Amino acid sequence: MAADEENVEETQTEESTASPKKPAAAPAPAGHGTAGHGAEQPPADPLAALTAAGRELLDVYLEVLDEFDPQAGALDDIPQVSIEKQHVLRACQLIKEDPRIAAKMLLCLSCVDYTEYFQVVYILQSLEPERTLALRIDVPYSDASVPSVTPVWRAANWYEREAHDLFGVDFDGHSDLTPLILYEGFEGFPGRREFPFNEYQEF
Amino acid sequence: MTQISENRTPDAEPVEMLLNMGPQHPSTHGVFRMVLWVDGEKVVDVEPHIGYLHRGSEKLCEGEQYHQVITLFDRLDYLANFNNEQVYCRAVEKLMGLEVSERSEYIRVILCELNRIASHMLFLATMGLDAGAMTPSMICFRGRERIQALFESVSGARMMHNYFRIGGLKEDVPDDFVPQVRDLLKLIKEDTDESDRLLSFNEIFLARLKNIAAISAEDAIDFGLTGPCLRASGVDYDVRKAAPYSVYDRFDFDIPVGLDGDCWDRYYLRVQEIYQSVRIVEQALDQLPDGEVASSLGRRLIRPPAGEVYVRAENPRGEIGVYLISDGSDRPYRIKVRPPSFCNLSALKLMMKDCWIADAVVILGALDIVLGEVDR
Amino acid sequence: MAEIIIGPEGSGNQPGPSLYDQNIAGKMPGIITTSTDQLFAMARKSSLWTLSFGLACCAIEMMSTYMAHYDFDRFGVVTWPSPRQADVMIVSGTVVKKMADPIRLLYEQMPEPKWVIAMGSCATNGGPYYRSYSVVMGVDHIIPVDVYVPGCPPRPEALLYGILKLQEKIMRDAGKK
Amino acid sequence: MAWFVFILVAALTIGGGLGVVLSRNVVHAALALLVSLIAVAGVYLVLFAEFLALVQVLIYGGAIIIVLLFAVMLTRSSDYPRISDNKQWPLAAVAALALLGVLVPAFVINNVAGTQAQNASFTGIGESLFTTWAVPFEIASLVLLVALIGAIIIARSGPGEN
Amino acid sequence: MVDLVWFQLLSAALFVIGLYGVMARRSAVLIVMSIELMLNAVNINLIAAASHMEGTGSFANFDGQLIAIFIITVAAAEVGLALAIILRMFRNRSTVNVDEIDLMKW
Amino acid sequence: MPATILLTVGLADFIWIVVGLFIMFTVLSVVVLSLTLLERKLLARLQLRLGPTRTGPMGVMQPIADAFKLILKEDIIPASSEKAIFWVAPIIVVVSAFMIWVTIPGTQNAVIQNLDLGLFYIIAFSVIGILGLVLAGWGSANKYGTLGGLRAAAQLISYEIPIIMVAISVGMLAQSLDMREIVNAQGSYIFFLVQPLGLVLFFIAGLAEVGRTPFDIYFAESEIVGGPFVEYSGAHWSVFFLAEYINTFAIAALTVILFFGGWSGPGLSGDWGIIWFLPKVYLVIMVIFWIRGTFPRLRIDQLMAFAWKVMVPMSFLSVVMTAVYLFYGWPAWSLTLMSSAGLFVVGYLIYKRMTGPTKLVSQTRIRQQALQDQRRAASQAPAEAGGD
Amino acid sequence: MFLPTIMVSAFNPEVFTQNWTAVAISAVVATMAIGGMFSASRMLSSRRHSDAKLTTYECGIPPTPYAWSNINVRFYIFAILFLIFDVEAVFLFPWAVIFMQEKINEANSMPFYAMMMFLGVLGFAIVYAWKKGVLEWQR
Amino acid sequence: MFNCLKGMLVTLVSTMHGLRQPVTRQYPDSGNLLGHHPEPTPVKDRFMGFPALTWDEDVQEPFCTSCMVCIRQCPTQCMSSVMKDNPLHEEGKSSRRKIVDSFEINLNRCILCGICVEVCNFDAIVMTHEHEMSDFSRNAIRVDLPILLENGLKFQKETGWIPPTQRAKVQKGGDAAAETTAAGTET
Ligand code: SF4
Ligand code: SF4
Ligand code: SF4
Repeated sequence: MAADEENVEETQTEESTASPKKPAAAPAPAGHGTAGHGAEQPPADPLAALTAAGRELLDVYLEVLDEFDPQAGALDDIPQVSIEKQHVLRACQLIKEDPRIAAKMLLCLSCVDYTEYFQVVYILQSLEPERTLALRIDVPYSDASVPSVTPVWRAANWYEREAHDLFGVDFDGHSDLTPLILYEGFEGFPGRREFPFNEYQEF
Repeated sequence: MTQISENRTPDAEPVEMLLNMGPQHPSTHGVFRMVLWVDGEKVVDVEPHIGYLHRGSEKLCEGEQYHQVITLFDRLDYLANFNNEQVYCRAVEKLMGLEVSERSEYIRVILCELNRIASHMLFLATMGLDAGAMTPSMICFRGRERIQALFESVSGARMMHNYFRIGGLKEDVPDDFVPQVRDLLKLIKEDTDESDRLLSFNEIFLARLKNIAAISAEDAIDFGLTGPCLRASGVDYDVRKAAPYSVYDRFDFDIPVGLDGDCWDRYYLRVQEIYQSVRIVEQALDQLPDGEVASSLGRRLIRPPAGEVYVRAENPRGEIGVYLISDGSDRPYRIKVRPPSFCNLSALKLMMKDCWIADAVVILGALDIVLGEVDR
Repeated sequence: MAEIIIGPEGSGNQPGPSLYDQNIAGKMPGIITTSTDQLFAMARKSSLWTLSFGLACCAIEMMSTYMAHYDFDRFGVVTWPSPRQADVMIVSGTVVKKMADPIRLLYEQMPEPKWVIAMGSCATNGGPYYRSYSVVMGVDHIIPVDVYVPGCPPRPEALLYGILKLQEKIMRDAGKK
Repeated sequence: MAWFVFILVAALTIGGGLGVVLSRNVVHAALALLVSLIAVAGVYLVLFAEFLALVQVLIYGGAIIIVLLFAVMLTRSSDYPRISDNKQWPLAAVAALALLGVLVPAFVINNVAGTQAQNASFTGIGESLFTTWAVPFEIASLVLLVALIGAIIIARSGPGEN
Repeated sequence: MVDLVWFQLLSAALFVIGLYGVMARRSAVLIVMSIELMLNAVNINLIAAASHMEGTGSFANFDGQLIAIFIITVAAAEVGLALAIILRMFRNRSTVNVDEIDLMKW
Repeated sequence: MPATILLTVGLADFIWIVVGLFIMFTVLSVVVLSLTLLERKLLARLQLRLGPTRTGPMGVMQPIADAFKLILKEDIIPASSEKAIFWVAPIIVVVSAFMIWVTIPGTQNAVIQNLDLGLFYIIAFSVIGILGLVLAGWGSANKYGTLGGLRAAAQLISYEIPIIMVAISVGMLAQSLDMREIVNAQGSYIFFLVQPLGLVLFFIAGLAEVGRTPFDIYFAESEIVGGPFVEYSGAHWSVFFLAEYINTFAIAALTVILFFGGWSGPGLSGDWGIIWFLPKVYLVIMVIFWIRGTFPRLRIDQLMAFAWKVMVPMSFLSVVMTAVYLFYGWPAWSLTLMSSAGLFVVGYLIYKRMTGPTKLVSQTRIRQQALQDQRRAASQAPAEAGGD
Repeated sequence: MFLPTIMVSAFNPEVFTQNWTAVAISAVVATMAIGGMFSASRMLSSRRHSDAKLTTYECGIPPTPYAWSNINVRFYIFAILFLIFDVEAVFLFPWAVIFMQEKINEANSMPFYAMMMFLGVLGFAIVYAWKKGVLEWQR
Repeated sequence: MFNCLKGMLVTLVSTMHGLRQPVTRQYPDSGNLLGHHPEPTPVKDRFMGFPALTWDEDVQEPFCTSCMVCIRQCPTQCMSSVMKDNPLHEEGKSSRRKIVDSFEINLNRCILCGICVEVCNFDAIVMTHEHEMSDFSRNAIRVDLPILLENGLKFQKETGWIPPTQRAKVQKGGDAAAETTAAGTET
């Protein structure tokens, strides 16, 4: 059905997009690698973008999560901590319950595919005072499973299902990882980098 | 009598009926589908199904150049196009450390607030329709049509504007923009007043909405509700105040909050937010500076430095967050959107505990979801 | 669902006869003269009831068209929630693969004669999402389409124009016999 | 003419009645009952009892059928085909026929010939009802009350279900 | 001109049909329906008799009709109660089959 | 009274009845067409729109086109439906709707057949119509249909009671159930003046009977997508549509006959009274449409509670009032007084039932205000502090 | 004026017959008209069979099976209430017309008091139902 | 109850208002018994309809040189074009060395974003006010060069289009013209 000239054109145009861009203007960012993974090759000072308050918060944050061997970092101007994935549930409980942070709200749970491993980034929000935090864990491709944080925040429920759908990351302890947004019988994990673009799954 | 009930066999338990609403249903606001377990007229449980509008935007964004992504963001939350464009542009600007001229910031704020009004008007309209009243929708759409006419004269499109640029705007607003907007605000107020008079305190409407799906602040926070749905529960959390972006810290406006967190609060809060947005736009018009609006990048291809940002903004439906990772090439490495309606919708199960079938419609309507954003 | 077969000639890619023509051609006895046929067509074209059915962004513009400023009612177009009472399906928005089955079923559930308007570039062609893994490249891959209304989203006037086109088509089809 | 009407309504009545007892689908049985009851109203009309005919339509055709339909809907209809008929239906048929055999001769033999159908006017019914029949009338109200109370108590959710 | 006997025969036939239904059917709801048929047969008989009788007193020939009205009243009450009981039964045993309902087990 | 011509009708009369019925059908069809057009036009105007304009001059052909189209449409009988019931339900509905009109007079003589028990007859047959809706919902074997059918049954039977009661009190006032006598009895004063409560109850219950907003819950489009009609298409569906409008017209006509003196009016006599009658009816219908354009829809429990806790007791009261007034031979204004008092009670009950939310709303407003003030104060304080 | 006047009288078999003939014919004619409409539609409409078309509509999802049992018993109670009040109306209608005549003609106020009692009893019924809470529709 | 009645008052008032002037804009033509007259769609000045190519009146050739910039930048890849040597350039009439030979836009897929106009360095493409392009088949809305040029020419004529690069020179006059066209439209 789709094998009309429409598709022929598509492949052509796709090639043309893939061809090199006009050389006009790549605003050359000094001090940054041209390619690679933002988190893996940290800029000179990972905490450069943090404000003073942010640094303070980061210190508190590290203190709270002390037992999990946290790595300090920053997501631009958001204080960020990386921990091992097996601690995540406990850590999240701490983050939510510790009065110094009290991140009551899970703003965003995002999964990023860095081709060799995933990163799951939790962006958290405490309301009083209003502060934002990030928590980051690495998940290897081979063992793509993370403890679910649904016991901590119910908001995580759909996020995790979505991440499971799109990336194939398993969330241990999640009650119901049925496909949320993909249709039944969909093959593959479209969120992953290797998932081809023009994959028109005929149907 | 008591004996009878004691001897009940377990299979005599009334079986609930499975009632399917959506994906094509007049009041699921697009292609949302929910499966209700109903017992008579009562909803016992609900199972939401989404993904009927999953267009793979996030994945597509990875294949588009930075300026092309704007067009996709336009279509994410298709009722708040300017707001979406703005948050994306801010994300890239933040990544690149770009400064945006004052005038563009003001124009962005004006347009975003107008878009918020337009979105809320559509909400009022659909809320009326869900509750069975037709006329308010017409009145609200009259207001919305006026706003869209303004948008058209500014950006050239009624909905998918593609007007904001990374670092500025596509072009300056037309010369008569300020008087036009001032006229428009008056009309908007009139329209809102009219629909407010017509609907908000109508006894039937109140009876339909009041005390329906009331959720507490704790639950709301736990489910990650944002925007009017959270504020209706009494939490005055609004990104425009909590972490002022753009030039929002220069305006004097209130954040209306509800009390019970029920559907009527969610509804009325939005009515009030329209007035607040009008206030913001009025102030912004007063303060609107002169200056250049075009992006300093010109037509150059955008290659932000490698890095990642998370940018938040207040959309009509709640807090939108854009988590943008760049690897230094001309296309984003990954874009993750925190869609407000996605989280708002996830609390549906909680809200629809023990409601009527008729309430289910109203509850969903009061959440004001946009499927384009839920499914992305 | 599997047994629903929609022939390629129906799938609007070629300007072939639509499903509607074929039925009438096979069914209508010859005694019905052209003028009655045209009378019927006039009744049909002035009372196009649509399935209230919005898919995506285009649905918002479709709603605008129903509302006071454009007033679809002027053309006799009203909307009914059930496909059983609908004549026209306005596919307004992106057709996602997950949604394709429901759309096909809804289309099938509409009584004859029925028409489809593909509204917006998504419905005609995939639009901005044509490269996406989950989007059907045009609703004519699953159901026959009579009128294509391009635009993203089409202005309400463009949709009205599409309805006028459909009316034209209905009259033309009736006149052909 | 009167004969024609009578035969028509009698046929409908009997046919409806047979439909009730023979149909395998309980909803069809209800429909047949409706037909039968409306036809009985027709019989009343042949007898000049117009008020009774309307009462028949209102109470039987409307209310009782609706209540019956509710009861059918409230009970699981998937059960019905399975349990439509008893095994003792031949016995029932024999019994019924026997009764018919008794009744028909009785009626035929005791035929009161020569009398003619007469009207009972609406106002006459009213007058009679509220004077001579006043006590049964009051009792009827009590019957209704008791029926209502009983129905409420029985049909309401039991204590375990609250 | 229809004689009284024909109405009586009609009523007899209806009554017999009702009787058969009551005895032969197993679904309680259908039994109730059959009972309604029998009641109607009685009503036909009453009204026919009443309207074929020469009035003796001033109200004499209304009596049949009035009794019929009372029968209808009682029938309504009966239907209401009977079906309530059936519903109750159904909710407890999830069947309306009279054979399966052993009252003693209640 | 020996009846020699029992159950026979003269041929002339017979023909006259048949012709009259056909005339009635035509008139009713035209009325239904006009009503659909009127509804669309009026609603459009209420909603700042134009309504149909493009079919025929000013859209007057619109209903005809709709009707034609519906007949030309395929009608689907779903496979899983109970076919017999599915088929028969619309017929029951529309036939009972038509049959009511046998005895609703347009003028003294413009009636097919005047019945002594007119009012009772109308009520008896309108109950049959309810049955049709239940069967329709059920026969379509659709969940929405079932829900809709049940809702229809619950709603219609509940509102039938007030209608019956009000009809009885009107019958009492007129001392007759004959529609013509009822109108004639309003020679000195129309019953609206003595029984305003009855009018309000009748009108509200009538709205509910024909399923007009705010009582359109049984086919609520935004909830159960058309309820009992969801599976119907083409001619079958149009039959429901027809019945709905005939019933609307009947309710309006009954309202006019029972409370507004029917065709009586100054200046016209005899059959010219129809010139008074039709405008009155259309006015009532326009009020119905107006209400439709304004109100949202009730929920089923609210609707039922309203029926049984307000409408039924009040309609009982209206019967008792009328009886007492008649029995003791009080002057007419006393009934007016009592009835108005009853009306106020209704108003109060509505107010009380709805006042819960209203109170909550006002509380919400106050507390919102307080919160906002507090917040503003709080936000100003740090700002000042920061400024210092 | 433009229609022949129809005579009204107390009871006249002729009028009676005419009345109910009209009613019966109206039913027949209405059924015929609707039947004619259906058959016209059947003849004129274009139709095309497909299995999917005959499936039950359920918002675009293939219909799921369902059981009947779940309809709420609350509906039934309202039906009973309706039945009771309907029966009551049967008594009310003749009463409404005659009680004044009785009083005037025969100085008999019995019907009035009888009915007041009747209404009192039924009033109690509704009060009872109210108190029992069946008029509330909780579930 | 009072609010209900108030609501009825509101609708009544709006009906009265609506009787005088409903907001409905009659597309495609308004009319009554006495006849119809077309009502033009009041699009705004900046309205972005479907893209079209412009025609250089000075040298009677398209502006487009088929440089493919727009084609690459289009988010939906809905265009394609072929370039050829410009015969007029060889004749010395034109400054364009290359010229478009064929150009096709699949307007079905175009999302009216205006990016092509923005990136074109030759003022060769415009967003016209054309938006009524419905057709009966999918491929009927793929337009090729002649139609594009025709549409563009129409647009140029209607709006008095001045190439943006030259617009700065004639700023004042051009804007005034734009004002007058916009004045007729209602808000
Ligand atoms: S065509 Fe455009 S506006 Fe319409 S659904 Fe697709 S993306 Fe949205
Ligand atoms: S339109 Fe402009 S950008 Fe596109 S090919 Fe032509 S000259 Fe180049
Ligand atoms: S407007 Fe956008 S989508 Fe359309 S051709 Fe131009 S760049 Fe492509």
